[in-house]
This record gives sequence, structure tokens and C-alpha cells, in this order.
Amino acid sequence: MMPELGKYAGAVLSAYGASLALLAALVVASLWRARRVKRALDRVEARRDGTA
Amino acid sequence: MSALLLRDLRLAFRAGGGFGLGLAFFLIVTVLVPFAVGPETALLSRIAPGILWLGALLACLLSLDRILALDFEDGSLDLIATAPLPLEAVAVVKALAHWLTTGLPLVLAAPVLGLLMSLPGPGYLWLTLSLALGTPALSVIGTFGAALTVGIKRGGLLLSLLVLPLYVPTLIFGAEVARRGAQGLDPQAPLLLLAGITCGTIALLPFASAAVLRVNLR
Amino acid sequence: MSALLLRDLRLAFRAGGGFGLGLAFFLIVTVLVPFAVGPETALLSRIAPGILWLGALLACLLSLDRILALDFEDGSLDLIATAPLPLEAVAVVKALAHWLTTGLPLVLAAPVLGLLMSLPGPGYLWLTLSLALGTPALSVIGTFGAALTVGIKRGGLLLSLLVLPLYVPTLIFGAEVARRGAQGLDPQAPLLLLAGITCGTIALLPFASAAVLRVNLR
Amino acid sequence: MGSIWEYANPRKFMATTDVVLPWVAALAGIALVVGLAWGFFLTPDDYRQGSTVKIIYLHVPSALMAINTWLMMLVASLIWLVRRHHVSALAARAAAPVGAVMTLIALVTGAIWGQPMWGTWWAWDPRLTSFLILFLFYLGYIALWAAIDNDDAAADLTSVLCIVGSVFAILSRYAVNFWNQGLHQGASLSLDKEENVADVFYQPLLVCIAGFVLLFLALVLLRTRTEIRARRMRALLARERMG
Amino acid sequence: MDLVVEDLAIARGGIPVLEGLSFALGPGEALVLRGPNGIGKTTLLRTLAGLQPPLAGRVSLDRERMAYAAHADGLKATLSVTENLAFWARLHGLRDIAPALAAFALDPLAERAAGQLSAGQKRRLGLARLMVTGRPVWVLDEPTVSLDREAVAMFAEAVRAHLAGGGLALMATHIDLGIEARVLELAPFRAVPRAARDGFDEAFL
Amino acid sequence: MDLVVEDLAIARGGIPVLEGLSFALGPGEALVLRGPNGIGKTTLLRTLAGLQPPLAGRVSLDRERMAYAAHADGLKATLSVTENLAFWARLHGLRDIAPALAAFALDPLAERAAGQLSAGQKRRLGLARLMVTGRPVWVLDEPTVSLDREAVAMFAEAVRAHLAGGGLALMATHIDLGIEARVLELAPFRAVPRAARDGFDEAFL
Ligand code: HEM
Ligand SMILES: Nc1ncnc2c1ncn2[C@@H]1O[C@H](COP(=O)(O)OP(=O)(O)OP(=O)(O)O)[C@@H](O)[C@H]1O
Ligand SMILES: Nc1ncnc2c1ncn2[C@@H]1O[C@H](COP(=O)(O)OP(=O)(O)OP(=O)(O)O)[C@@H](O)[C@H]1O
Ligand SMILES: [Mg+2]
Ligand SMILES: [Mg+2]
Repeated sequence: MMPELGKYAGAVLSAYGASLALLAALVVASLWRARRVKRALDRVEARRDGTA
Repeated sequence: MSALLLRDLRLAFRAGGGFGLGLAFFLIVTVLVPFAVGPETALLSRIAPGILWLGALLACLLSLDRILALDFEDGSLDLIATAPLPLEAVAVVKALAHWLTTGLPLVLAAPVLGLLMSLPGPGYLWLTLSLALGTPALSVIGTFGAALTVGIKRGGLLLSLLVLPLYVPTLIFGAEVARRGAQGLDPQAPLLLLAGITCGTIALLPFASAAVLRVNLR
Repeated sequence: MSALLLRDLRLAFRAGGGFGLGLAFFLIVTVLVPFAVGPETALLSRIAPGILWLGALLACLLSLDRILALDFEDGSLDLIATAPLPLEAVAVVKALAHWLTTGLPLVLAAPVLGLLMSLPGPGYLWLTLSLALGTPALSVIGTFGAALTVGIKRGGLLLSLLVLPLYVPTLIFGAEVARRGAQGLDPQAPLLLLAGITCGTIALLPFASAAVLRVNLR
Repeated sequence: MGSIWEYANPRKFMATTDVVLPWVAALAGIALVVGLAWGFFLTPDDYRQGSTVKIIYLHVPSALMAINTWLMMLVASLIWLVRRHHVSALAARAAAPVGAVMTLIALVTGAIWGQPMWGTWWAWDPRLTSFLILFLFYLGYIALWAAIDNDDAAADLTSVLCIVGSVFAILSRYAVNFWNQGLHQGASLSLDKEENVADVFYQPLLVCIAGFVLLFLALVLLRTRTEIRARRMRALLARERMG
Repeated sequence: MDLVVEDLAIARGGIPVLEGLSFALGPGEALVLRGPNGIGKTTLLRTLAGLQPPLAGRVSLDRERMAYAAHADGLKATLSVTENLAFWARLHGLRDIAPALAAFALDPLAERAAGQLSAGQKRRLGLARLMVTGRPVWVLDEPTVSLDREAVAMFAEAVRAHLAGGGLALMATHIDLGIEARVLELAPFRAVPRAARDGFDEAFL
Repeated sequence: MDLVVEDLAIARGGIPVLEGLSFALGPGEALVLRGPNGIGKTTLLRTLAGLQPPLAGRVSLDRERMAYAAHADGLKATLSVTENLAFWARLHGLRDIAPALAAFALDPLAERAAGQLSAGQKRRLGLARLMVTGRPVWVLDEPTVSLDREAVAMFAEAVRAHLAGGGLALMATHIDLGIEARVLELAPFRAVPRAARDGFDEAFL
């Protein structure tokens, strides 16, 4: 399955690892914040509709 | 306009006004470098033009937050904005006052400090010339940065972060002039580019500064 | 005490609070050095330990004026001084908060920036170690300087001027540790001296800071 | 249908992206997985660079996106300054961290690539250096957004910074070129077919680039939606406090 | 009419605070704005001074004829009283600061650095600045803060003289100044939150 | 007697401003200091708060029992109202800030950043701080600056409650607060320049 990377295996794998980790962190952070903000906004809107 | 310039100069010369402190900082950075990198003369004279330019740049940078923030905090800026003086003129005057109190002294002191760093012979002229040509650009760019961050309490470091990348071209060409001059090469090309940058920034950036200032006063 | 520490940390992490900006400045100084002195790797790797120490020192220095001046300006310092907390404790807490928000990030970032400056292999460990040992002294000394200049509007540059000479011994020993480490020599002697300076300043300077603060509040 | 400016209305934008976003995200995922898997598992080693050539599938797309994100922010800033559509300003704000991460990926993969190829992690090569400067611009831009609490003022200020910064970024690029001649190869993705890398490497690379573009789109849409919601929440909360 | 405000709406931090405000002021007239803390007096005065844009409505006022005094006095601590005042005078193209010094009894303090004044003395200096602008429309935000009774009387006298000379004055204050002036109570103009429940408009409300 | 001042003389910037001042204050009592701008009220209060040494005379006051409120409020613009108040409470070893919020009607503003308050709202927050110090001796410098009528009444109420609980209050102000309190007029205590013509003494006069 794994291709033969030769003596550069470390470099290639760490490049892929670091990049994918950075991308994943960005995606997760974006999703997490999206969810949090959405929930907070829903709460504020519910409160307003409740009181108004 | 002259009223504002005179006031700013007078404030700078008063106790705690900041005149000479940029110079002192320049001096101290230059003095600390040998402590940090070790005392060999050959090494020092090689990095001298660059370090001197860097020191001048940092000294300029450190005094930037005085340009506008003080006036903002005590409310003068609001009042100046309602006075019969366009904000573009205010930006120009502020940059000029900054250059007169910081840039000019640096230019004059650079040869002396070159001595401490064992700057090679022909370097003195070119160092002074490049600083004289480059520091006005530093003041104008710095005024833009100060206008951007004027509403932020102690925005000093944010100001540095915003301004430093903008300083890169000036630094590269300025240091290159000084370096080539010190090594006896022909510094004409970077010198022209440096002059171009200075003229360009002086002509255009005050408008950006005024626009940004207007937003910040809101 | 913890109330004050927590408040200071919280303030630092708020927008415009200054956390990370010391780091940014460190980064930027390191980036600018090659523009100033030229891109040759051999030269850069030779001056790397010294320049990195100098950059860390300047980054520390720039954030000093936030330690006390902000609290002075908005009147908090008067009120804290009348609260049930000795001024000595205030000085310690302020220094600690400064180190946590400025010194510690610098220590952690130094190896990465070492890369940009082509720091030689074994240098990384010693650079980090010397910074970890030296930056607390920088914070404590800096707090003393901030206490000295707290009454002066935008005393930033005066503060630098006062503090820099006090920083010299720390800088010399710290940079020496990093330099010897990078060249594969034995850094033990300067390391011990550095540790001695740090312990001494932490033990004694807060008392001086408190005394000076008391005078400045008058 | 009306003019495209309708989509700059927050409500219209939310409604449209609600439908579009899942598709873009799914496409981005597919393109990325296909492109990277193809590049990583199914391409041969380069005769000179060995297996390190596989890094190109991350390095080049991220480098492209790093620059293009800034361009997109520039356009969005101009739209905000001229037409004052809030969504446009918020899109620029949303894009900045994506651009910063892309720049970081380009730098990191480049550094890792440099170790075997040039024998050093970092060299003050003009292209690398200008990327570092670009990264600083991103940091400054993000920090300025974060430091100002009035949203409209922050949008105005960051827009001006973006424009002035673009000019200086280009200036820096020339300055850096003047200052040092580099190690880095020139553009190999030109329209001139002769200069391009071999097709085996080229095709998966195109898929990867498409994947990065789509990922960028998806992230910016998602983050813009978040910014719009956060903005609305701040407005509502402030209104609530007014009583 | 030198100052006309029509159906003005203003916002602070993106939130509307006052709306539907209309008034007009002619030469020799003064208007006192009243209203509880946080109603939007400062915001209104800043809008009139041109420091922030109105949300809606129209302000007709020649900004070149207006002098603004804010909560902060804009004094430079290291300059003397005379130097501070002379700067503002020159900025507005005037020279003579003696009448302003006299009107606020600043003569004995003339050589003192502004940083060494007490709170009320600083305020007096701040108000004296108005007289060296030579401008007919005064827009004042809580001018009498920290002033003692005597200084309040000086200020009232200065305003009366200004009005008698054909000037206008618009000021926000919580205390009674003893000046003949119309009073505008701002409470009725508080902006009411409009319900825009079905999505976001450009104001995100 | 909780606060006793005997023959006090104080100086500002090296110049004596008040002298021969004596008064005493016991639990439940309030004293209002009056006097024209620049007479030395701020200087006196700073001396009592221990922020500067007296020139002569004696102040007997346990500083651990005293809370001081100055011209400036010591608010952090980026912290919310609650965070600001909670910090001062914790610094004084207390926890409960709800009564202070309630007393100055700050509940609706509790989550607002202090920098986004109007001048009067800031002042209310500054005064609420006094209630979370848990200290019996209040030393207040012009506490009602920028406050509207309603807020002044809140403040008077807070002072009355404080006095009823056995506290003391000493305040400098130019306006009438409607609090039952002794008034001390400072004008008679203005320091007279003594002629020390035969050379320089320690004070160079
Ligand atoms: C550390 C920092 C590096 C940065 C910031 C960087 C930046 C870039 C950029 C911006 C591009 C896109 C150029 C274009 O398509 O026009 C690129 C492409 C490329 N880079 Fe790098 N690079 C770095 C290091 C390296 C290293 C060490 C190597 C390997 C020896 C390398 C090899 C390549 C190759 C093969 C391409 C694709 C060819 C091309 O399209 O130009 N890069 N790099
Ligand atoms: N920087 C700000 N950001 C957001 N809202 C603000 C800001 N400053 C003030 N506000 C709010 O805007 C409203 C109007 O404030 P403004 O300062 O105009 O009131 P004011 O009438 O001058 O009050 P005061 O009598 O206390 O000075 C207040 O409710 C205040 O809380
Ligand atoms: N920093 C200073 N240096 C020298 N003199 C000062 C300084 N600050 C104030 N003074 C002077 O000291 C005197 C007393 O000032 P103080 O601030 O105590 O007056 P105050 O009674 O509080 O007045 P106000 O009602 O205006 O607040 C004043 O005459 C003032 O001019
Ligand atoms: Mg107000
Ligand atoms: Mg006072």
C-alpha cells in the first residue's frame, strides 16, 4: 500500500503531516467557531422573541 | 500649519517630550550589539552599515506612537480636526515634526556611531546620505501606522507589527546603499530606488493617513 | 495577589491588550536583520545567538511601558495602592504578569527564529535555556524601570534609556551562553553568572520598585 | 434575478450560501482526497528529487492560494470602501486567517523540502523571503481587525491597510529580488507547455490546485457566515442593552 | 438660521440612540440639551461637530463657523497656560489671547504649566479656548464639570457676551447655569428598537 | 473617632496650599469639603488617603479601613462592568458585587465593556467600586461629576446607607447633594506665604 519513499521518507511524511494538520486545525477551528456563534445567536434571538 | 508644527516641536523639546530619546536608543542599540555578537572588529565592521540602519529604523519606530496617540488621548485631536486645517495637512505636519525631532538627529549622529562599529572609511558618506534620504520615508510611513492605531490604548506594539513590513523596502535599499558604499561598490542603483520610494510615500501616504484618521475620530 | 495577576493576564489577552505583540516584534527584528546585513548564511549564523538575544531584549523592552503606565493613567494605581496589598507584592505580580505574557512566549519562539538565522545545531538548546533563565531578570529589572518612569507621559523611550544599561550584564552573560553553546564550547561559567543575576534581581529589585512607586504616586 | 450586488445583502447571502456551501465543501473534499492520494500513492519519483517531488502537491497549491487570498481580500476591501457592502468586508475578514494558514503551509513545506534539496531549512531566497513578508502582512491585518471594537471602523481601517499593504508587498518583492538572487526555481506552471513539469506530475497537481481552491471557497463561505452571525449577535446584544 | 437639524437620527457603536430630532438655532440663541446619562448627548454633539456621520436626517451647519468643546480639554501638560491658548488662537488665525485669559481669571496662572493646574482650573482653560477660536457657533459638552460657583458664573457671563455678539451656543449639561436659554429634553427622542425579525438587513438587525 | 486631623498643613508641587486644618469624624458622620477651584481639596484628600505625606500636623486614620475615589475612576476599558467590579472586590477580599450593581442601576450594563459607557455611566461604575471595598471610611473627590439628577440621588442614597451602617464619608464637591452633612469651608485655611527673608530654609522659601 505505502509507496516506497526512499531516504526522503522523513521529509515527505513530515511535509504531509504538518500541512494536513494545519489544514485540519483550520477547518476544525472554523467549524467549531461557526457552531458556537450560531448557538449563541440562536440564544439571543430566542431571548429577544421571548421578551418582545 | 506652522502653529501645529511649532507646538509639536516645542512639546518635543520640553521635559519628557521625547526629543533626543530616539537618538539615545540608537546609541544604546549600537552599543549593545558588540556585547551581543562579540567584540571582533572584522565581524563588526562587516555588519556595521546594516546594524546602523536597523538601529535607526528601530529608533524611529519607537517614537511613532507619540505622533498622534498623545493628542488623541487628551482630546486635542478632536479639536484639531474641527479647526481650519485639513487632516491631510495635519498628517504632513505630524510626519515632518517626527522627522525633525527623530530622523534628523539620527542622520547627524550616524557617523559618530559608525566609529563605534568600526565602519570602513568610505562608508560614512554613504551611510549619512542613505539615512538622510530614507528617514523621511520612515516618518511618513510611520505616521500612517500611527493614524491606523490611534484609537487603541498603547497600540505601540501593534503599530510596530503593522509598520515593520511596510519598512522593508526602505530598509533594503537604504542598507544596500550603505553596504555598497562601505565596500567601495557603486551604490547608484539602490540610491535611486530609495529616492523613488521616499518621493512616492511622501506624495501619496498622507492622503491614506488622513482617511484613516477620519475613521478613527468617528 | 491572584486577583491582580488574573486581571493583568486577562487584560493582556483582550483585544489590544498586547499579548503576542512582543513575540511579533521579536519575529520582525529577526526578519529585518538579514535585510540589513545581507543574506549570507555564514555571516548570519555567526551573529545569530547575539542577534536573537538582542531581539528578545528589545521585545521585552518595548512592552515595559504597559506594566504600570496604563494603570497610572486611568487612576487604578492610586486605588491599588490604597488596597490591602503591599506595593512590593504589586511589583512582583506586575513583573510576573509581564514575564508570562512576554518572556515566556519569547523563550518558546526562539528556536523557530533560530532557524531563520541559521543558528548552528547545538545552539538551540542553549539559546532556549539562556532565554528561559534570563528573561525573568529582564522582566523584574523592567518593572523597576517602569516604576521609575511611571509619572511621565509616554515615558517609553526614557524608560528604554534607563533600563538598557541595567540590561547589559544579563545580555552579556545570556548571549555568551548562547554563543558558546552554538560554537560547541562549554557555557557553564556564564550560565552560572546568569542564574546568579536572575536570582539576585528577583530577590531584591521588587523592594526598590515599590519604594520608587511610592515616591511617584505622591 | 437582479444584479450580483443582491448577494452582498446579508440575508440573501445567508440564504444562498446555505444551499451552496455543502456542495462546495463536498467537492473540495473529493478533489483534495483524489488529488493528494493520486499524487502521493500513484506518481513515480522524480529522477533528481526522488520522492520529495511529492511535496509539490501541497507546496504549489498552498503557495498559489496564499497569494490569491490576498488578492481576494484586496478586491473585497475595495468593494467595501466603494459600495459599503458589509458582507464584503466580513468576507475579507473571514479570508485572512485562511490566507495566513496557506502561507504557513507553503513556508513549512518549502522549508521541509529545502532541507534535502538545498541542504538548509531556510535560505534568504527572494521568493521565500517575500512569502515571509506576506505572512507578516497577514498577521498585522488580523491583529488590526482584532484590536478595534467598532466593526465599521475596523472594516474601513483594515481595507486601507490592505490596499497600502498590497502596494508595499509588491515593492518588497522587487526590493527582495534586487537584494538577493535566489535558489528557488521559477514558475513551472506556465501556459508554455515546453516549460512545464512532466504530465505525470502535472495532472494530479491540477486536481490538488482545484481542491485547494474549493477548500478555500468553502472555508471562506463558512467563516463569512460565522462573521455575519457574530456581527448580528453583537448588534442585537447592544440593542438589547440599550433597553 | 445658523444651525438647523432636521429629523436627525444618530448611532453610537452601531446602535441607534436618538431619532426624530429637529431643532433650529439662530444668532443670539442658546439651547441647553438635557437628558439622563447615556441618552446620547455626547453622541449628538459629536455628530453636529462633524466628527461622526449621522444615521439619517440632515444637519445644516457650516463647520468652519463652529467651535467644539468635548469632555476632554485637549491641554498639553508641559505647555504653559499662555502657550496652550496661543496655540489654539494661531491655529484659528487669531493672535490676541488676553480677553480669554481675563474672562476666566487665568491671568494669575498664565505662566503655570497646564499639568500643574487643579481640575477646575484646567476646565477654565479649556473653556477659554472657545474664545480664541473666533467662531460663532459653540457646541459644548458638559462645560461646567468640576467648576466652582464663581467659575460657573464666569462661564455664564462668557456665554451671555457671546450671544450678545450674535453667537450661538448649544450645550449639554446636568446643572442649572443661570443662562436664558431654551431647554431641549432628549428623553422623548430615544430611538426605539424596530422589530426586523425576518433576517438581516445591512445593519444586521 | 475614626478620622482625626490636627493642625494639618499640606503642599502641592512643593508649595503649601492649606494649613491649620483640624477636624474629626466619627461613625455615621459625613463631612463635605467646599472651596473654590485650586484651594487644595484634591491635595487634602490625597494626603488623607496616604498617597502623599503631610507638610505638618497629624492625620490619624487607619488606612486599612479607608476607600479612596479620585477624579479618575480606574476603569479598564476592555473589561466588562462586572469584571471591573469583581476585580476590586477580590482585591479587597470580597466576592459579592450584586448589591453594588443594584445600588447604581448597573445591572442592565453588567456585560458591557467599560470603555463603551457614557461619561455618567462610567462614573456610576467608579462609585459602585466603593461598595465592594467593604471599608468604612470613604474619601471621595468630586464624586458626582457628570452624573444626572437620578444618579446623584442614587449616590446620596448609597452614602446614607453607608452612614447608617456606621460608616464615615468625607467628600469634596461643588454641588449640593442633599445629604445631611457638616460642611467645612476650606477658604479660611488657605496657606499664607510666610516671609522667610533671611536666606533659604529647608523649603527654599
Ligand atoms: C520555505 C519556503 C518556500 C516558499 C515560501 C516557496 C514558495 C513557492 C511559491 C510561491 C511557489 C509557486 C510559484 C508559482 O507557481 O509561480 C513555489 C513553487 C515551487 N516550489 Fe517553492 N517555496 C519554498 C521552498 C521551496 C523548496 C525548498 C523547494 C525545493 C527545492 C521548492 C520547490 C518548489 C517547486 C518545485 C515549485 C513548483 C514549481 C513552480 O510552480 O514554480 N520550494 N514555491
Ligand atoms: N464607545 C462606545 N461604544 C458603544 N456604545 C457606546 C460607546 N460610548 C458610549 N456608548 C453608549 O452610547 C449611548 C450614548 O452615549 P453618550 O456618551 O452619547 O451619552 P451622554 O448622553 O453623553 O451621557 P453622559 O451624560 O453620561 O455623558 C450610551 O448608552 C452609551 O452607553
Ligand atoms: N502637579 C502639580 N504641581 C504643582 N501644583 C499643582 C499641581 N496640581 C495642582 N497644583 C496646584 O495646587 C493647588 C491645589 O490643587 P488641588 O488639585 O488640590 O485643588 P482642588 O481644590 O482639588 O481644585 P478643583 O476644585 O479645581 O479640583 C492648586 O492651586 C493647583 O494649581
Ligand atoms: Mg456625555
Ligand atoms: Mg480637585
